[in-house]
Amino acid sequence: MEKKKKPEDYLRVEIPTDLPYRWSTGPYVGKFFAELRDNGKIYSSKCPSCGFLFTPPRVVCPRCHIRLPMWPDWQESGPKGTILTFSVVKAPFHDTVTGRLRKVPYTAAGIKLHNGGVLEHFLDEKDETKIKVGMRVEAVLKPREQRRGNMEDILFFRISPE
Amino acid sequence: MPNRVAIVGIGQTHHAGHRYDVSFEELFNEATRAALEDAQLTVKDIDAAIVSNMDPFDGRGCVDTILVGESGAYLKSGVKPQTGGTTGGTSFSVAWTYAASGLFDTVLVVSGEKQEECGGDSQSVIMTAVDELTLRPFYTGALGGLAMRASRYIAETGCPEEIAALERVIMDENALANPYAHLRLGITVEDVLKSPMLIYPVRLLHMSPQSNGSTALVLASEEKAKRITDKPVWIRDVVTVHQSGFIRFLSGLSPDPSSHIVAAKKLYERNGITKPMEEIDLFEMYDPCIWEQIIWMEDFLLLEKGTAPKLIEKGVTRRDGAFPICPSGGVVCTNDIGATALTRVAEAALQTRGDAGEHQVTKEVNLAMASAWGAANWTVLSLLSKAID
Amino acid sequence: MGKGVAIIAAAQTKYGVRSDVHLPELAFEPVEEILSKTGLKFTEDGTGIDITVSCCDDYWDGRTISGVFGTDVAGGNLRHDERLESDGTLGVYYALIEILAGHADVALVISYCKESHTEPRLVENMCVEPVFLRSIGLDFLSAAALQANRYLTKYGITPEQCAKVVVKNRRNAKLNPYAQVATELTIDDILKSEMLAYPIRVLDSKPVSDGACALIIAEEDKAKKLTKKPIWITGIADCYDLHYLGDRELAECQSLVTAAQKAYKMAGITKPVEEIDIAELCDMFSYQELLWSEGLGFCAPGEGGKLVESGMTEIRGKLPINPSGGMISGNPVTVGGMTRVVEAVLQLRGEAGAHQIDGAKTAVVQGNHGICGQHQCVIILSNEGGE
Amino acid sequence: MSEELIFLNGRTWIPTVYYVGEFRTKFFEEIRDNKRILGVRCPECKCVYVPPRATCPRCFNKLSEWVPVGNQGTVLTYTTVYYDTRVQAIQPKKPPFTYGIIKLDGADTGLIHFIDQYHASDLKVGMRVEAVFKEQCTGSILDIECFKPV
Repeated sequence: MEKKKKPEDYLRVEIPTDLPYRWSTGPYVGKFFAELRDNGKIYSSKCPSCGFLFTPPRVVCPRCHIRLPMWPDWQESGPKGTILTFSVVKAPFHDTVTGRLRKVPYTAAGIKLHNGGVLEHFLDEKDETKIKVGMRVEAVLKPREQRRGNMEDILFFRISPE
Repeated sequence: MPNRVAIVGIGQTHHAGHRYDVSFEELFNEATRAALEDAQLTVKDIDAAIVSNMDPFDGRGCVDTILVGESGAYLKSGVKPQTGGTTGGTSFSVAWTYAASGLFDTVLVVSGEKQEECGGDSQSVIMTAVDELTLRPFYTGALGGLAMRASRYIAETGCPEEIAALERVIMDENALANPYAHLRLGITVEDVLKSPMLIYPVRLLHMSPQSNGSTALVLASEEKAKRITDKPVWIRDVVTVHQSGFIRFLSGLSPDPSSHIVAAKKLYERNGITKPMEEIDLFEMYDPCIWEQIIWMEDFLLLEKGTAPKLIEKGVTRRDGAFPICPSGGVVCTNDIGATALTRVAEAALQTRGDAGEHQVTKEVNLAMASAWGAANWTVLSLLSKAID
Repeated sequence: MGKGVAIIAAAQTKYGVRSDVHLPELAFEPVEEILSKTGLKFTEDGTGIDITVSCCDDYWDGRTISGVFGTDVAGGNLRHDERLESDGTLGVYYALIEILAGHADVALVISYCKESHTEPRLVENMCVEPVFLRSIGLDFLSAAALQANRYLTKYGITPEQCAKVVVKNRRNAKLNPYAQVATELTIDDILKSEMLAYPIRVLDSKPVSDGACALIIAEEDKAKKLTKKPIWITGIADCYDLHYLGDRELAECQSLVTAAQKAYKMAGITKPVEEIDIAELCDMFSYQELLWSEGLGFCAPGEGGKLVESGMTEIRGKLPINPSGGMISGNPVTVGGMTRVVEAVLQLRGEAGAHQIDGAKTAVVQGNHGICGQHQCVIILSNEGGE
Repeated sequence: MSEELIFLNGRTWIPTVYYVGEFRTKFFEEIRDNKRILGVRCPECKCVYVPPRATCPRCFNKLSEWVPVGNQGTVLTYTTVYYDTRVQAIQPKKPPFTYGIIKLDGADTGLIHFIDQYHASDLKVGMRVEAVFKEQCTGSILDIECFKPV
């Protein structure tokens, strides 16, 4: 029987996919970022028809299919909230933005914000046994001078002392 | 009354962890040839070709145009659907619609994936599927969502881990009988229970593998189908239900029903099915993880929550059971993303025709169902039958 | 065709570099407009929109399964929403196929693309066969230049004749409020503009563009109820050519010829120049309007240059081509073909405003997808008919 | 509008790798070992394809008959590229450079590759060119360095 070939025995052409993007953030998420950066505030918008809360605000309600309110018809939310779901990421993978392996572990959580919708962000706790759905958490922001107008102006959420 | 359409040709490649031996184009061509051969047709008989994959896994865009020479689409019609994991199901639905339109009599649909060409890191590809402005930094991998659903199910129903292990072993037994399946392991319940935990409660052996392969079908309108084959598999209906990625995700415990339930209800209502488990003979489900197979059994078959584990224990889902699920071994044994959902339809059709070989189910199959899952929990649900009406 | 199918409403965004909006917001603009125009809703009871068909592309959008965000815009939540990676004309075709198959009565078709947020040449390089073409850095611009040179050389088409297309279309664009670039140019301006890839210069090619379109397509009975001015699809066909450019005779466009012949046959058109009042073609590059004109049978092969010189294709000529200004005045890829449909609908409804062609009854639209117009789609529209 | 626009920089980086497949590998081996270009012939339409592929796109026959084609050929068309893709170098050569579609002697289809000229006066459709091979072959179409005028 023929000796089994190894992957490197097969001819291949390596050309990475490498595409740059420069995202416009628009009047919804963009304005949310500006308020987060300039005033340290987290805003949500509410569908006037079904009452669903969107954090950050978005253009259209998926259910009612109507345009959602624009600034300034938004409501201030958080910084406190509760954990709705969470996941501790342990397996590294290539971050498509940096092209490098993501540092693990990290915890991502869906946080139901006080007076707002659900925001996905980091949770400052990597031990899953210490995290429970329903726990109260609080947003920790970067100092004003380090904020750039993106999601990472919030450093992470931390579990509030009971 | 829409025009009737039948599956008249079925073909697939071996689905494998690696297909270094062939190019992407040759892989799709293998399945295309197999389906044409099965239908005893040549490429000249084809009016349109629906060609699809999930582009970034293969590092190519516009693959319908790249594959023209290999799919037989030269100087013909066609289009490329892309709906993530659902792609194969969507492509089947699109091909069904083409063949029912009266504009095309014979339609080829070929879907596939050469996942090894993304450099082995499918997580990074899926990272680009989430919102670029607000979600990418916090991406948890495809596993996160599956694990959350499974842990919630366990919390709600008390389903023991042994049930998942048992069902996984049943799938392995099926795969061992299916020469085209990728993972054919010969594992025991013990092996599954001891396999490494990825994210609680999902273990390595619970998850679908990364496969490479392609599947193709030839569809034909009623008159054509009757001339082509004496064993047509008729397409009763196909239902597609998408849902918003944001509302599902951002509402966490969403008040909205899952797209699987909405699709199943619509399919049963349109086809006068009141007792799906009695009226339908088998189900090829898109089960990305064995836990999902258990949970979605209840969703698709409109069962009461927590009843699936008992059915599994009783052997209902086995090849010789009352309601076989994934007699091919399912997605937990084979997952070449673009092809996966089309393979479900192909396998359901083989069973309906009685041509599944060693993994043919014991009972007679008159009505078979196949599902597709992908993107933001999107669903395509297909119903196939032996009889035309 | 088994039954009449008509376009009952059309909407488009203003084209340009739309840094002011995120992609879903751009896509929602024409959808919002078309819903408010028609009063249609996403219902399940057969009184509204049955299916949405979206055309967009993962690499252009920078997002795997780009349709995921499109679902919200497309009204796809818990509904039937289909997503194709192709030019918008193929979306129109698929909506018609859904209707003819009896699977839907009323369809919303949308297409969107934001070219300005990425580097077009890099995206196009992803869309060619990797071992022989991606490896040498080929993209759709350098490929088009190979086609242009072959076409010009084989038939003695001159750069001046190509430039004349640009002069004509950019002038037409001045009459179209949705057009991106509307400038009075001279042939000299074009011939002196920067050379990108011989023989294509900056002004021979379309600018980077963002935009979106929406259409509502319905079966005959519903179309008649929903609008007083349905625009009937009387002929439609698509066709693939081969991928490797060296397999094709690039100076011909076999797939367009095939698609056009099928579409004309379906529409009962035997003398295109006599029977068609207006044509909207995807002129991403100036030579393409000439080459596509030949493929559509407006003149004999190799006569495209003379066709534009004759003045026949001017806005007040016998067969105006691209009175909207064409893609060369700025439309994004994947959207471009659907923009042509929107423009043809406006013309046939008499709603095109300053660039209206009086009395236009029949229009032909051409869309394409892939390298050097590899996948072609031809649509014949008419304001007369219904079967 | 006085509202400031916020942009985010993004990127899609995936380590894609493309397998040539055993069939087409012969094409690259022949270049490496014998500095010779091969095509494949369709048994039905007799068309000789370069680049090679395993299926005749017209007849759909499986192709297996390798035939040597000339290292010289005729330029069907060419373009000299002046633009730079700037952000990342997908272009293996620095502009200005020239692509040509070259119909090699004995082949029925054209191969796209570089022509080592970029002055308009040195280029002509119909001109004869010859392949220049690299010393070190890695199994890529770039093992052909370029084509130069004969």
